Amino acid sequence: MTSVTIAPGSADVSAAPRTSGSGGGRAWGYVARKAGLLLLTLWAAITLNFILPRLMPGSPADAALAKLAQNGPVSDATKAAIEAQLGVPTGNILEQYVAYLHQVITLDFGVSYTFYPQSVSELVSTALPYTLVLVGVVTIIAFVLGTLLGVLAAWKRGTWLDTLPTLAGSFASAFPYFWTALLLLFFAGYVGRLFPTSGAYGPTASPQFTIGFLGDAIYHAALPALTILITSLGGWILGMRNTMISTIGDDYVTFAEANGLKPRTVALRYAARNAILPNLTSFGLALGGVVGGSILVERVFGYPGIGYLLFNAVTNQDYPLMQALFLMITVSVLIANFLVDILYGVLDPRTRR
Amino acid sequence: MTALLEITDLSVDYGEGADSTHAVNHVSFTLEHGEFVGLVGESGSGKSTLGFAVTGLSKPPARVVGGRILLDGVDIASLSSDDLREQRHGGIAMVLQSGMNALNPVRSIRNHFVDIFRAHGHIDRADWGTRAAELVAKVELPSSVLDRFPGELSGGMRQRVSIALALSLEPKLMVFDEPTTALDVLVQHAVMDTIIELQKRENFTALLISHDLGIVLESAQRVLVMHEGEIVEDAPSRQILENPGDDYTKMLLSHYADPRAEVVKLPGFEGRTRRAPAAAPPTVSSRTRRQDQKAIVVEHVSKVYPAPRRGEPQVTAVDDVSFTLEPGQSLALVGASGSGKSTLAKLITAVEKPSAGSVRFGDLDVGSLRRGRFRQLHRDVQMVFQDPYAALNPLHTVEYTLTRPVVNFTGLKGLDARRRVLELLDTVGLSPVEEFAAKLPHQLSGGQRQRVVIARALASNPQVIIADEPVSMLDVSLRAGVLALLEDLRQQWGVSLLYITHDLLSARVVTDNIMVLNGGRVVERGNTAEVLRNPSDEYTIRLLDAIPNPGRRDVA
Amino acid sequence: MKHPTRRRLGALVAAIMLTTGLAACSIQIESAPDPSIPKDTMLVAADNGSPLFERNFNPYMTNKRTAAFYMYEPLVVLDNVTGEEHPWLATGYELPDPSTVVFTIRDGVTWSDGKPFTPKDVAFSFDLLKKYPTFDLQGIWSYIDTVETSDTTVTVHLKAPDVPAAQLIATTLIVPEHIWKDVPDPSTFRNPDPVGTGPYTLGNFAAQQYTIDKNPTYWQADKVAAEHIILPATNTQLDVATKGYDWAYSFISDVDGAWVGAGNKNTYWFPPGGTVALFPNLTKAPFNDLNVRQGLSLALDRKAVGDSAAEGYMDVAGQTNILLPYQQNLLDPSIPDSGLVAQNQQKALEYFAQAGYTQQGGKLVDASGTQLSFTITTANGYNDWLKGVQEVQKQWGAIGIDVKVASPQPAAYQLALRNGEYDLAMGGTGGTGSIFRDFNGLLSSDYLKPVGEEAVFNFERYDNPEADDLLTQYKLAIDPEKQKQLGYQLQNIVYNDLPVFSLYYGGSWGLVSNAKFTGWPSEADPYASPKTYDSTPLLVLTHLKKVNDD
Amino acid sequence: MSTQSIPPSTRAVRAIEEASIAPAPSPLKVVLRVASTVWSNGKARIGIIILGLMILIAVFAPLLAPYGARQNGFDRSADASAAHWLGTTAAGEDVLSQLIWGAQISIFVGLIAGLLSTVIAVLVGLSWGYVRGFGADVINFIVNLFLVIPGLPLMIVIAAYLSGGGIGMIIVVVVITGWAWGARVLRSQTQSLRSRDFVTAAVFSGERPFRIVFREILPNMTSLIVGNFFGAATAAILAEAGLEYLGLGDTTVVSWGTMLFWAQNSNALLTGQWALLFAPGLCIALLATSLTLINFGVDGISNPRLREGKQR
Repeated sequence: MTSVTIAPGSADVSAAPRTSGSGGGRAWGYVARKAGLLLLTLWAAITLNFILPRLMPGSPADAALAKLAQNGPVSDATKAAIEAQLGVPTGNILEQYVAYLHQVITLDFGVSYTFYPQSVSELVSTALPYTLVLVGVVTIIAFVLGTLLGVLAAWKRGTWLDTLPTLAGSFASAFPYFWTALLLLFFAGYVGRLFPTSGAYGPTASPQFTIGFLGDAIYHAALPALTILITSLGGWILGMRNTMISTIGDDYVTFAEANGLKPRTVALRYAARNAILPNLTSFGLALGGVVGGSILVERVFGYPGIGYLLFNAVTNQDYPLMQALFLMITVSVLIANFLVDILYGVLDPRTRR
Repeated sequence: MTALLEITDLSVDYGEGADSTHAVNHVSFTLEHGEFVGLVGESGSGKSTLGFAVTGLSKPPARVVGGRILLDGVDIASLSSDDLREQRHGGIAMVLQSGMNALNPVRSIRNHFVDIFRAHGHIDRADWGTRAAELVAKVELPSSVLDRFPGELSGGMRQRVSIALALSLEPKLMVFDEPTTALDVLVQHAVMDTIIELQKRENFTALLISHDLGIVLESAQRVLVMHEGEIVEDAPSRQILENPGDDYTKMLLSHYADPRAEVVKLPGFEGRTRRAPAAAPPTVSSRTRRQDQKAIVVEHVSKVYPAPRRGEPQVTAVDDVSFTLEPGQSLALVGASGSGKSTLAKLITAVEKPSAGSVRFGDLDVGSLRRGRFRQLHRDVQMVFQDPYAALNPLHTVEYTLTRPVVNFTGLKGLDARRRVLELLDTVGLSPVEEFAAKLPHQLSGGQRQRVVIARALASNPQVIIADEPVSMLDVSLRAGVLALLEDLRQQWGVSLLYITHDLLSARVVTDNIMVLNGGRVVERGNTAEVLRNPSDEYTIRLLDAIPNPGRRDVA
Repeated sequence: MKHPTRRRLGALVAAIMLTTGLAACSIQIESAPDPSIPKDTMLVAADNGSPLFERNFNPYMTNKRTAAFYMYEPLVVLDNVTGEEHPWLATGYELPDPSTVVFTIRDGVTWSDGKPFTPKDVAFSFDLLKKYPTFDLQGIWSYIDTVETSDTTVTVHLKAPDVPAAQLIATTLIVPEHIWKDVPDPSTFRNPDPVGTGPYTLGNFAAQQYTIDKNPTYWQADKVAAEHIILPATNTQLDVATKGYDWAYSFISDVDGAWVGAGNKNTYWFPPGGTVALFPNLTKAPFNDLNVRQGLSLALDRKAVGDSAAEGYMDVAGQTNILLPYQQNLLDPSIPDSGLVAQNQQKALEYFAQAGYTQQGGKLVDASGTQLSFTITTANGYNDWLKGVQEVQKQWGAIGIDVKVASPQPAAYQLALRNGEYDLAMGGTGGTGSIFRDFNGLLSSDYLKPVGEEAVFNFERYDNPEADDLLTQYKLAIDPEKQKQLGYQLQNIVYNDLPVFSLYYGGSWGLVSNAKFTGWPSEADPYASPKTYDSTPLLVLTHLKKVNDD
Repeated sequence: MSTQSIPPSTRAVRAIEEASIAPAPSPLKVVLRVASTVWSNGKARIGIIILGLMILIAVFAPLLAPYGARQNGFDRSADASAAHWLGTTAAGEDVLSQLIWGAQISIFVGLIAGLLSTVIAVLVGLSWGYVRGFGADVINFIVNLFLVIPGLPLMIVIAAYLSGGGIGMIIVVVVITGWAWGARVLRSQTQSLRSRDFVTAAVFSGERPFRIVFREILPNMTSLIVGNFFGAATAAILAEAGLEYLGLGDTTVVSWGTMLFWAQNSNALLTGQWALLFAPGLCIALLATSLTLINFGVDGISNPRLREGKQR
């Protein structure tokens, strides 16, 4: 008997051969499923963002008054003037929710209490690009670099190429973000005067797409970027090293060696290629942490991004701004996670089944 | 003519210094060109370690500590890693035990071939596609598999692919390390046939490593028997079969028999025939037979699982099965994996609910039993699991494991419960009982664990034991003991036995009646000996054919 | 690697010792002015971006760029440190009766676009505030009935006799009618290209920094020394100390070491800008008992509280609601020791005894044996206040009172204060520059609200007909001497009746450099507050002199 | 291991002497085994030593600290001297004393928040691993939501609203944002364990579901739970420091985070008091590192491939 025997009616899914089907259709199904999940999660995050402030005591106008009152008592007229300027939400909770949803969809988050008459959307849209570029670029650099170092550490396990990055990485990733930032600021900024200490570009420049401006912007982003890199690199090294060590023990790596493949092929295309998959999921989830860390970093460096704005909003009790920023950060992370999911789908043929 | 492979005084240790163990101990043998040699041994005998050492794949903590491995006069152990890598083309190739996991899940099959071609450069880039198609054809796969990913192939197909990959190296020597162990019986058989065919056609030298003397004798011209790190016998297959020299070989051989034979003899079952149970000496302590014994009645039971994925058909695991297990009776349920036999066991034990039909135990309607009422059923219906390693919680002592059902079902407490536990251990032949009671599962051998599992099943003094492949994970030499224990329990205690297996030989020795399942349906039933000796259904015949039988093939 | 663990541990220990060793030596920051900034240009930390600047020069918005204060001027500049009035766009004002204010408008003033400044602009600006109440942050239209103009004057008729209101109205910033009348919606108008009467006009504007240039047609251009002023959006204290700033308004720790020590001819002046005080909730026992208030007051070491809060840079405040020493002339000389209350625990305990509280086992207990216990509420993030409260907690704890501290977010703090839902609360009082307003807000029963309803002033809920009577008289008093006498009486009420416990002065943190410009307000020459916002900088900017190269 | 089959016993049950009946061994052994596996890892050993030292410092702070945490009245912003090894703060407090006292809060918050989020993770993870169908989907969704929502911004927002809650509030906020990861890991482990034969066998032994979960499944996840605890504690320590640094915690207590907050507020860098900024940060980093290092050892329990040993 020579034909391939497949147990009929097998309930064992993994053993049954897959009918070829329409690979494209399945891929789109995967994307659609992930997109649906994204929308659902977005809705939940948006609603959470609506509920949170309403669970808490104190009205926004009071916050604004408190600030003024630090300089002296505030009159009734002043209070009325401020409340009128800010536009305090009205209506019952359901109406507020509907109005809120409408705001979110039209990206109209009202005016900022602190920076009146600037609208929240205006503030957010000036700040968002800086954070997106800073955090986005640095995180990707950190992920790629950390993953490569992790691959190397696992492949050369037990040597200094393993021990050094592992120990240094775990130590550096235990640094509080803001502390690393402060040290860099002080030594590289003020004592060494190597890098600018605040801002996203030179004081008199204005944003434009020229080589000169981009260079200036990169120069100003150097310290914040370095901070994020130092504190997040270790995590990627460790994560990749550990999954890589696991995959190195897998049979297909042994078999690839038995077949005499070149060590580089085995390390990269067999071990690392599989080890990167779980790390990719962690990457998506860790983004939230990096964005959080960037708040502290931006605060220290006076970097005009979302984090600094959020800090301002929180200290000024600027609720509309705070809500919009939290939403923006969450939405960005959700979308990044969605993209990571899609990338995962591209990299792992099993998800397309 | 010089030997292809010459192994002299090879030793492999695990670990370093004082903690090291000798896995392979001063082993020497040779392989000639074009020979098919089997290497047989039970788990822990060092056969796989030897295989890895021969192919230069030893990984820490395993270390080659002495000896030479000469392939065509070149010592593999002394090669640099680069030279070793290069010699893999035209040298030694290996097919791993778990062929299903030997393929990179994120690379297409074609790329697996391409990687090898690129690494050794022995095929022109222009010919890569045709060569790959040729190779998969050699293992009887269509060239369309080249564009598949491993996850899209069945286990058997994947193992064939890894054979084709090994073949693409144009090796002089192919080492097969348990190439069929993880596969289903019928698939096992087909893959082995392919290997034998290939070896004849391609004329490479083959070293087949297996725990199964049956498979080895069926295919190899010469057999090396390994035991505790040493080769205890090295002889042509026929000689091993007809005139084994070593005691160990003899013991292994004694566990093989043809289930179709008129009389089946296995160690522990000598002198017993199925017809005259009273003649056998009692092997378990007696207990009073339970008077109110009930039958298990299964009527028109079906089980349908929802489709694993949208757009695919639902899965019918059990399809309209009816039978009755009378008190004291033993019934074998046989079939290949996926035949529905394990699902049937779940239905009888209320782990799953039938989609249609009914399962009754006496007055108890098992099919509609609520979760909280399971004790009612499990007091009388107990289960022995397939994998003794998985069936015991690694953190609990034997005593804890056995005390729980004693407390739950008999109401005994404290010292009374403990006394009962020790009795149970004694019943299943684990003594000194106090010593075993204090042990953790990892301190026990496989056979001892299975005895603990059986003792646990006995704790509630059950009327029915359902044994799901109770010996398939055990070494051949340990199987007979466990089977004998089950058989004695049935005879002495009047426990009825539902014996689920794919192994027809064991079904033959412990059961009176048999049911053959295929695709969830009963295809054949009757007296065990009669059905096996005169099978009428084609599926039963295929199952019987798939059993490795040293005597079946004409050994060259 | 024989003992990798040990070696790694060794390296770790070495690293820690090295860093600890480094930590032992301190590093002095030096100021290094940017050489590209010319000598006639001033670098000022006055305006903070969010963190970027928005181009908003609408002087009536709270979030305008600070430099709008240097471009738009009021009729009268009121200096809140000395309480002095400086005639500005008005050459003066008089009250023919307590319900009428007549401003005489300065002649020869032009807008920076060359158009002349007229009384019509003043009336237009007042009207604008009426039309857009959100602009009326001072609430002047709660006093104004009507406004009339003539060629040289603006006459304001008040709804009721109220002499002190004149001052409030006079500080309104004036905008040009010819530009603002065409603005479709002034309430959201950001006035990106400001035209004012002030000493400066807008130069280069970028989101991280802008410059303002001297207005060549300014009506007192000869007094303006700095040709340009640079205002960066981020001014961290490190920046201020290291980058050669000329003027900053900021509290800096260890100002002698960090600011003066940084060189660049740095000096500082921290005059009082208000009184930081504890408001007792007078509707609640035991604070409604004067004996308890006396006991609490005498148990305080106000000097220690002020030192904790402001690192010793601010003076202890007298129990009079008057800022010393710059308002010394307004202080009732009969009040002993300028109103300073020294700590006297013995006497404090005597007062407590009269209120029925005695010390038992180190605890101050009432007749039933219950310890006197209350909570001080302060706002989260107001760190100087918090430091001060902690010191108060320690001092009152020393005589056996159980003091707890609550620090809700500013919004919740403000709500608690206004609703009277607290035991004792930190807060600021006085410092407006107007004696009347300082006391009116603190004592007037006009503002009295029951607990649970929001009060805008008089948070401690003080209710005293005598004080009300004095305040009413004040509104009618045009004669400064009469006002002064009324002030004396109000001070005595605060001193004797303790509606509030003054602690220490809230500082006006002026940091200046004499490297390029001199003539900054200082202890020796306290002509104006050193703050960089509001209209007082006009006083400073027209007072500075360039340092000569030779 | 014997290769001979063990012949079924024909012995009668022997009389069992009462004396030989000893109680079954305690589950303490399991814990000890875990501990010794962790200790055998060199990196973990360093971590345990650092953590142990820090806990000792925290416990014996009253004996070790030269002054009280809030004791002031010394020179302000003084440099290091014999009396004040690390100088003084802008408020005239002894930095070394604050550092020693501050260990209490940081370690307390880290361990308590780590413990609480682990407890929640275990409860959710276990029940989630047991629930099927719609319920599981709902939990899955909630857990995923908490996983992807960026933690620190959420913490900041919650802390901004829930002001003045002090240490308790910080712990609550850290726990709210920190339990999801553990729940997910423990859920998949629960699912894998509950399909094991020994769990089914426990059902056949007549065990109640509660006992199955807590005696059969839970003990087998010890290493994962311990690992999750150390991971959560690390995150909690860093989060606490971050929140306090931003001034969103209780700034009246002395912890490493509030030290940094006050240092930043009084511009310790500017006054040259950078020991004040450096030392608390280093302590936070060391504490967090120690937990991370311990987890190297804990990883080795659940994944033997990660155990120490030269490979390749």
